[in-house]
Amino acid sequence: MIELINNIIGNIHSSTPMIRWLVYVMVIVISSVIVLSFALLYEGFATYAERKVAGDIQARIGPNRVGPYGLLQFVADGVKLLLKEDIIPFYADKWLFIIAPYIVFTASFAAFVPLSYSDHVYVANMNVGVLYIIAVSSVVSMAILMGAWGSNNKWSLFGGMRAVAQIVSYEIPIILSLLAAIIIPSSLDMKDIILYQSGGLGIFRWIIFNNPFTLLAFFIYFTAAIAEVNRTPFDIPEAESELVAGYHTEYTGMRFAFFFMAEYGDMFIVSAIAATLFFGGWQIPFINGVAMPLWLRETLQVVVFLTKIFVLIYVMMWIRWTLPRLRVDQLMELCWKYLTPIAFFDLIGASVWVLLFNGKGVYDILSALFVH
Amino acid sequence: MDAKQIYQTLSEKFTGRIKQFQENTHPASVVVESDAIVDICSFLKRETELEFTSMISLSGVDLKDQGKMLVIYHLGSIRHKHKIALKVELDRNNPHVPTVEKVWPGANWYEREAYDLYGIVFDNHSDLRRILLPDDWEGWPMRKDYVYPKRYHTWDV
Amino acid sequence: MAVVDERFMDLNMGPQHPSTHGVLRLLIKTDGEVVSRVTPYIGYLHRALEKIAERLTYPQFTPFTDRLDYLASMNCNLAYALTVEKLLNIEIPRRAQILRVIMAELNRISSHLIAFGSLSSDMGAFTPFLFGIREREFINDLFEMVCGARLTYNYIRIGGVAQDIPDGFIDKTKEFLDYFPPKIKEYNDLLSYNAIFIKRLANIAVISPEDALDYGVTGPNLRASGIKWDLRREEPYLMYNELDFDIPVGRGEMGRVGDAWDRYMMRIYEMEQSAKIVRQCIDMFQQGDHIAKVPKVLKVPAGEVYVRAENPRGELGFYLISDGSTKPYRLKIRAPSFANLSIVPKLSGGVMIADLVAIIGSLDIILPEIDR
Amino acid sequence: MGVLEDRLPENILFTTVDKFLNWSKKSSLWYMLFATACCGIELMQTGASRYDLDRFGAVFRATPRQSDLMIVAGTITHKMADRVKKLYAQMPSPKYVIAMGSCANTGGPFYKDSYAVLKGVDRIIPVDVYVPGCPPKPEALIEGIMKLQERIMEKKTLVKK
Repeated sequence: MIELINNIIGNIHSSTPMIRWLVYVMVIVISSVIVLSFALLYEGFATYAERKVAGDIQARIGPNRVGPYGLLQFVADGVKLLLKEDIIPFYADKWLFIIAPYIVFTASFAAFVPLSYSDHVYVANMNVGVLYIIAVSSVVSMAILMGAWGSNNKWSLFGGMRAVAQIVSYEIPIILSLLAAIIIPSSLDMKDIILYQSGGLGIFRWIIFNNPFTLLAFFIYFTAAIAEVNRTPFDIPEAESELVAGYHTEYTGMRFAFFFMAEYGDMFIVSAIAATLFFGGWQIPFINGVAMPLWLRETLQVVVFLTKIFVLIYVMMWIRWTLPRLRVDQLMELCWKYLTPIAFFDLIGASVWVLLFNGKGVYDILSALFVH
Repeated sequence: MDAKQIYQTLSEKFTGRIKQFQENTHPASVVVESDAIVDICSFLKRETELEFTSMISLSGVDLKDQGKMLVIYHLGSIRHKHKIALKVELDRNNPHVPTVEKVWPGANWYEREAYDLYGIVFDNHSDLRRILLPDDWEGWPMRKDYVYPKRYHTWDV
Repeated sequence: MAVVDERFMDLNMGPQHPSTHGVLRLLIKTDGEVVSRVTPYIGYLHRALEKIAERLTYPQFTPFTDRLDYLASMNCNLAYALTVEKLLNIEIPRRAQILRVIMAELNRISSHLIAFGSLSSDMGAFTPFLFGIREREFINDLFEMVCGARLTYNYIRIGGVAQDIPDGFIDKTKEFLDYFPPKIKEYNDLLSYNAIFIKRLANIAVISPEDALDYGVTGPNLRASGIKWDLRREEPYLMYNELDFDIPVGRGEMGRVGDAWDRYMMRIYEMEQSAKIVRQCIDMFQQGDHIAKVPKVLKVPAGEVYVRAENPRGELGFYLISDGSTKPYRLKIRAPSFANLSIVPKLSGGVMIADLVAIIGSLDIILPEIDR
Repeated sequence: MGVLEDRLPENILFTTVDKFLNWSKKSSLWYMLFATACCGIELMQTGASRYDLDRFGAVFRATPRQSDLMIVAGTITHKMADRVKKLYAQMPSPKYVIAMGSCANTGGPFYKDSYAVLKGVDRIIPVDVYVPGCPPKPEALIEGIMKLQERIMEKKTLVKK
């Protein structure tokens, strides 16, 4: 679909600037609508899935009365939140309070753009894709602080301060561990990274199996990523038993929904990065897709990519409903005393590996050994 | 040590300040002068033979017919496993007794409670405020002649 | 006007806060995350039980003791019945005694389950809470069999118990005793020995034995500080002197003796012991009356007694002054949580806000008993 | 939605839309974690494994700002009453109140002899559904919630009243 639009743009290069401009706008609007509706649909189902997974772990059933199997639960929740009264507390800093949820949501939504869902399905293929996502999702912390400050509520402020401290700190191990993975394909372009991981039965050339350091990098990344999206055991910014609801304590209705959706959006993004950088993105395991018709291959690739993401999201939910939460100083200790030094070491290790073996992974080396 | 011996030890040490020994209560109680309560309590806590390490409970009692207020200290010892009750009789119109908060810090809240419900004033108490009822509540509800209020803030009681 | 200390921020926690276990209000002076002073404000559930006691007859007050500590209604019933019986000087039939012990110990288990669960949810792990409730429902079923109520039983009456047990109760109890001990292992695996949980609780809010005695702390909290003091053993009532059970004391397994983890673990150990007691009681069962002959209009001889019993939360004492009429002249309730909470200001200087939640949770206070 | 509320004529389209809106409101009753006394334990047990309020789409929220339903579970004393009013005011409309248990309904066993208990939470905030019992069984609370759902379905949002 995106390909199609790209083709149109290619064909109209000769036409007048006016039409070209119009088409560009149209393309942006259409792709935004597609991605937005995908994101909203995903977020809806993610909340449903979270409740079902929680129910499963906690010997409950979870939603099952609203629609078949409770599947319409998120529709009801969404519409209800839309209908709620919009309260802006009297002492709130009105402007900050109002725009914060939108910024949070925009930041998490913007990170959907450079993802590569299959060989041909993507919104924009940027040569700085990974960097872009990291940059954009950093805005979240600023917006959270805006909302927390704007609420003029002490609990919110605590939540906001904690969130910023946490997100800013954990960005370091995230970036370091991503670097350890990125130096293998030597590209920031999502598509390049995925293409690098083709072959090897669709599994063994995944970057996670490239060398021991990338394997370690994945675990560092995943731990830090859970902290980045504020989920248990790192959910101290909205720790329910301590801070009531943290930075969104004062938010009602749709504004709260934006924060809520942003959390699930962020989960998708961090999982998508992990899937892309460590698990071969949309590479289909064990099946050689070259012989397939294009539509089948593309569909399969999208399904495989989303499956990888959802497995990671499921693991996050599983962790959330199992572990207690850390204290704020222990959280910082984990980041600065353990994750960051290990990530540095890991990055150096990965670099040395690349130098020593000329960028080849374990699979390449072993297969080269057996062939000769 | 049983209650009788405790009473004897006390009456030897604090001659004239121990008023009465009541054996028929459970645990047996010793009625003492209100001024002497702090000395007696710290003696009871300090003395190795007695070692009343903790104050189990402190209760106020309103003896309206006799025009008196009682404060009853239930004391217990973990090591010697004995109990005793100390009683202090106060004037109902102006109940005053020194605090034993310095002896057992746990007494702090019990005394506040007795103040809250009976209006018994504990002299030298560090923080004598109402504890259970709202600060703007009127009267001492556990007194026998307490009349229930009709309205509180904007609603009927 | 009060002078505002600008170094500290006043933070109001409660009376409606997820982790204050009811309607406790804490006024916290904080310097960032660090708490400098805590002032508890209680009385939001002051229902004037002591005044009510003076206006009702002795049997009429029994249901109110249910509402004293609703998590351990049986134990409260028991302590009240023991107090009145002490003045009445009546002999309780053996069968009633056994029944009382069974109910008291089952209720101890169900109360500790809530303590376990609520502490875990305070620590951010919600799942163990639901596991605790799952087992609690089993005990609720048992109680529902004997008295028809799930929470406020009014089963243990002056002179014995309200009615004899129905058919099948013994079998169901045995079933529970087989079902329950493996669950304790599950709790330990899931929560007690979880690294994060230990990190959150070990060495937090250590109560020294001296402090514990000074503040009149009793029950599991006192035993966690290393003092072996259990009224079931020290001042045996009913038939506890015939039963074989251990009294767990804090050993400082994960940190110092008397820390929050020790206090938590006392409850786990005590649940095991209670199950053991119930099993012995079932073996001792014998036929007989379930209630002694008590006159319809109960006139209690004049006198003064203070009777105490070991409740799940510590020493529950009733100080009863009778003037020989049908109504108590004065009934003072010595509630364990009242003393246990009064130590909080002492414990919480210099801890973090998250620790404060751990302190409240590990002390296992319950508000109706504090406020009465 | 303030612009459209109570403005539209009653016809097949708008009543259907109304029905849909009501359905969404009733299917997502997030209740506030507000428990004062004994009933609070039953409320928790209702939300827990065996009864599982989440089946009806009802989950608890810690903050009043995000709750639709306040289940007043337990005794409200005079000291607490002002806080209840405040919490109710903090909830965004449409908001509903269930008075759970005798104490919240009328003061329950404390009606006659207690000086400190508020005799019915309806003296300070409007109540939609009363659930009797001391404490009510979880089944009773669930029925109360279903009664509330029925009442929500009868309400009109967009259509002129």
